[in-house]
Amino acid sequence: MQRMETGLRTETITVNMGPQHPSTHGVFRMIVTLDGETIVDLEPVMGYLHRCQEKIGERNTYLQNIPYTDRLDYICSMSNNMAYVMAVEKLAQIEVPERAEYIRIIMVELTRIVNHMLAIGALLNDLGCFFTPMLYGLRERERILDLFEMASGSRMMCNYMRFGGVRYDLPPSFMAELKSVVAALPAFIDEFERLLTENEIVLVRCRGVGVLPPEKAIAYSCTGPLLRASGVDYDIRKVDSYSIYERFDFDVPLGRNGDVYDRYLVRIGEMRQSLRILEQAIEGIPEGEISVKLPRVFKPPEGDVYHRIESPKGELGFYLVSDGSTNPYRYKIRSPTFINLTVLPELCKGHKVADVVAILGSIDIVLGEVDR
Amino acid sequence: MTEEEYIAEQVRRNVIITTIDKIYNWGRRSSVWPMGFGLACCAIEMICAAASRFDFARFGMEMMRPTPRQADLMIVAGTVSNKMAPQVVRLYDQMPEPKYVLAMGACAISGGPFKDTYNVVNGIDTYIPVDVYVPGCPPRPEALIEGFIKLHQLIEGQTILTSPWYRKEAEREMPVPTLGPKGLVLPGEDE
Amino acid sequence: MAFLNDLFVNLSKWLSSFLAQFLPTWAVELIMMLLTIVSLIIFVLVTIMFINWLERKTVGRFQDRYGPNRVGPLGILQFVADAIKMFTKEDITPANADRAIFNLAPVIVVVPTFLVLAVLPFGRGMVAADLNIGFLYIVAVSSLTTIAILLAGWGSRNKYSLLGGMRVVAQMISYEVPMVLSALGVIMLTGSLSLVSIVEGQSRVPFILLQPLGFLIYFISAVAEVNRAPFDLPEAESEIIAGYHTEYSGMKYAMFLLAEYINAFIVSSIAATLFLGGWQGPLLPPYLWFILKAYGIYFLLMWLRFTLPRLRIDQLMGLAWKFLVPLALVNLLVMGLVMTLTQGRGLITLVLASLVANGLIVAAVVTIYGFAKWRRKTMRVAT
Amino acid sequence: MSKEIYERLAKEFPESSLDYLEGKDPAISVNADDLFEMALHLKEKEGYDYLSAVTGVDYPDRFEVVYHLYSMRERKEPLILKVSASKEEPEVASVTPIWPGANFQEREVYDLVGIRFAGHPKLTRILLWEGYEGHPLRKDFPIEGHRAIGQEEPS
Repeated sequence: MQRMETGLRTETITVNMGPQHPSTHGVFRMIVTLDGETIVDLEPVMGYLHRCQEKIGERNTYLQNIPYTDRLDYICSMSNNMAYVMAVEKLAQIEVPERAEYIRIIMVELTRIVNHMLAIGALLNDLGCFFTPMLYGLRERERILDLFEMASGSRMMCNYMRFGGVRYDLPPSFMAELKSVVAALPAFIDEFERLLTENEIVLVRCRGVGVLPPEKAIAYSCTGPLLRASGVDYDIRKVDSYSIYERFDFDVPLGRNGDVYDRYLVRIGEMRQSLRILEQAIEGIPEGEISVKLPRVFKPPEGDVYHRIESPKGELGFYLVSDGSTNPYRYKIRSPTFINLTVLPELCKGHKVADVVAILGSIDIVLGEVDR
Repeated sequence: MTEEEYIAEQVRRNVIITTIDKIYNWGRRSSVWPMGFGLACCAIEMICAAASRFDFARFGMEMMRPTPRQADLMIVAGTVSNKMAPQVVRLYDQMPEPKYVLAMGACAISGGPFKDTYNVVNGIDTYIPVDVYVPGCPPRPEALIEGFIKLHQLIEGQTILTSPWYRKEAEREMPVPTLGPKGLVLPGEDE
Repeated sequence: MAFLNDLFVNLSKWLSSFLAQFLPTWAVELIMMLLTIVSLIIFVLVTIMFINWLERKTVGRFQDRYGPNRVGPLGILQFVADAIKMFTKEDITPANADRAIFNLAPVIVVVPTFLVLAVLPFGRGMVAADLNIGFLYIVAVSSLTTIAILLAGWGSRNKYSLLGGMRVVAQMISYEVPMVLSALGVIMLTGSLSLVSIVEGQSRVPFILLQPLGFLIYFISAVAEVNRAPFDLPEAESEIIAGYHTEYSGMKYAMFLLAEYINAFIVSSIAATLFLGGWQGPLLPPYLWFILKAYGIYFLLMWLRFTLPRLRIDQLMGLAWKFLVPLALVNLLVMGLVMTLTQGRGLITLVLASLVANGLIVAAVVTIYGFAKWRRKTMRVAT
Repeated sequence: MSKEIYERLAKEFPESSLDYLEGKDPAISVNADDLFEMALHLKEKEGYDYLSAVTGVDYPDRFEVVYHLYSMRERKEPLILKVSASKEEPEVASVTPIWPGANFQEREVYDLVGIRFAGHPKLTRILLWEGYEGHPLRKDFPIEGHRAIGQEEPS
């Protein structure tokens, strides 16, 4: 019963977006209360893809959990692998050979590029771009997936990393192919930017929409590009450096206004920085062992451990409790997008329906990770 | 009627019907519009199948309809959780006949790696009839396209005479399960 | 060549004189009228088939794909297959829908499209009914689409449909104003509302040279009128599923699809008629020129659709009322001034004067816009 | 690691029973009653502005909630708080008023482990649905769920 002063009696309507909705990126549901086209209230509902990952993690042995981590954030399986194996390595104090570290960095940074391509494509899809930017992103993604397939044998669910290294050494032709992909990608990112960055409609749709002030971003535990677009310089690769990231020279792109447009710019910037890391990794990768020998029955010592990495979507952490047996006692996944979603209702209030999908797209969720 | 006349009559009728069938099936086969509906990991491979390298638009399938009312094919791409299963069944019921279901990936077929856990349905064929199964975890886009071709063959083999969807008595609506305190409950079951 | 130029006109003349040998005049006229209608319907169906195929192939090329290529050569029979499928599909009326309205809407939506075709001049002498108020008629009839879509949105009893229906009403009513205002410039130039005389008035120079701004405004509002991207809010897939036709299936949905494509084609042909000289052109037969120009503009529509993201509803309304309507009014005013000042001084003076005037308007707009942007920036710094 | 903070905290809250737990990631064990006060102190005075993760663990003798704290602005070393809750009536104070980012995580812990958070603005199930029996991440809950307890597959 708003706008009584104008003499018109209007009522709010409740619209249910999802779980099957073209732009909820899977099976996410939002209960939206609308006044005309303006959002009065929004309630996220999740759990439509709850696959009991944490319970399964307790049933499996440590090794068996690696393929399950692939299916968390199914766009960036490599970085999920890395977070989990590093947590277990921390638990069992396993040293990783130099070459394996380099291979991991190469894979994870490729994954970051893949993820940001898809994230930008999906964001533009939500803005109504009729798939074109999305398909351009997918076209380049295929080339990177080919690299994954060369190394691990699988396109998406790579299952590539092991405790103390990686599963297979790189095939002979890998480095040449990688070099050509890395050489070709800047041109693609430039093309993307030419299409979108100065596009007037993209600007009016994205600037000033879904503004997240830095204090709020920190209070709501946001991580990843969502946090950095608000101008908070917090990249775990820099702050809490893991693996061999301190050897590489790269910048952390930051936004200023914390709106949808800045998140887009941060993602573009991160793709360029990942390319820088890749170039340095190609230069520096040594020959040598790719993994250490572990006992056939792997039993880490008792204790609990938390390890986090900067996954493309934010802070991905694994909290493992070991009771000294072959399976984890507790296997907790701290997924970035689940926690980034906490701030969604705050971001959306007062905006239009069309902005909700843009804001959701700019948070870049993957339901496999949200619901686990 | 002599035997020859009878045979001639039958042949004539069959010629008409097979010709109609041919056109009818050709039309349906060449324009299978999937519902743009992804559940989990497999949805990404489904999108890849629509993208430049694999491009299922070649078969006239790129019209991904966002609403079940305009779709012909439901690609169950991913794990169906207990919470999602009622929605999937309802979407199936909302699709107009003739409709087809393609179960994509191990999860939709049997529960896959998540089989026998407390919130995962062990295969969507528990609740809705599935026409084509595409195994894999996730299936590669080539496998999905192979599944589409199998679906085309299935449609080719159907005839308008015996098709169940134009008959009044054939009720193809599937019962929608509800969320009970211990899992999914079909209507009519205890608790 | 002359034979080809007037192929259809001569054909109809020959046929009517042939029929006149056996039949009374009224019967001949009736038969000719029916034949015209039938040929228009055939034209519509062929156009839809072709447009649908063209659009799907073009989007394929835009996205580095092939597009349909399995049915017929290059997949050209794709729409036939789609039609067979859609006509044999189950027709669902949702239990909660308002039955009468729900079933009426798809019928109403195709009527205006066919009515508009009656006054389009496809070639020299190729017009079903040369109304002297042709343009007014088009404006009046095509607004019927709004009602049909609102009915569809309301009758479905679905919240997404309702939102889509409401968006359509707001959008189509808003954009009709700049559309008509921009076309008024053309009507001022010819002094006639009849489309045939508008085309004939462009025998020496197409009006786009006199009215580049008018063409631009017309084109933008026409894109919005037919709900094409970047103004496709009523059926915005990523926001409100499929908008007003969310609940429609089978044949009824096919009706909406048909109306959508043919409306887009019609606004392209009207733009070609008003600004590009319609069927006027050298060498090729007139009807071919008409079709080429219409498809040229249709290609622009597709190009926009596959490249640009969508506007938001408030930005959409702002663009119409705060930008296009004032601009169209200014354009009209300036056009009137130019016409009065250059009266009797020949066509070349008129063309040059209008180009200069249009250039001045654009320069003014750019200046104001740049100034506003600069002010906003300085104010942000100040705060 | 967090030894100094532990000592500072112990000085600040003399009457509460803090404990320093050695391990790969040293942690501080906190009494459930003092959690809210201490969390507030850590955020306001110590600069721990970022709550990374809230985890519920079902141990044989107790429930435990683990908080992973970081400081985004001051980049301090991480701090891990552990709070025990009883097996019968597990309840812990909610830290959502202090770190709004805990909202969904506490709902998740409530949903899957069954620990109640007093003072949470909306403590409902988040991944499973309202009315579901049991809390899956407890050790006495079979992985097959209620299907294991003799429920037939629907045909």
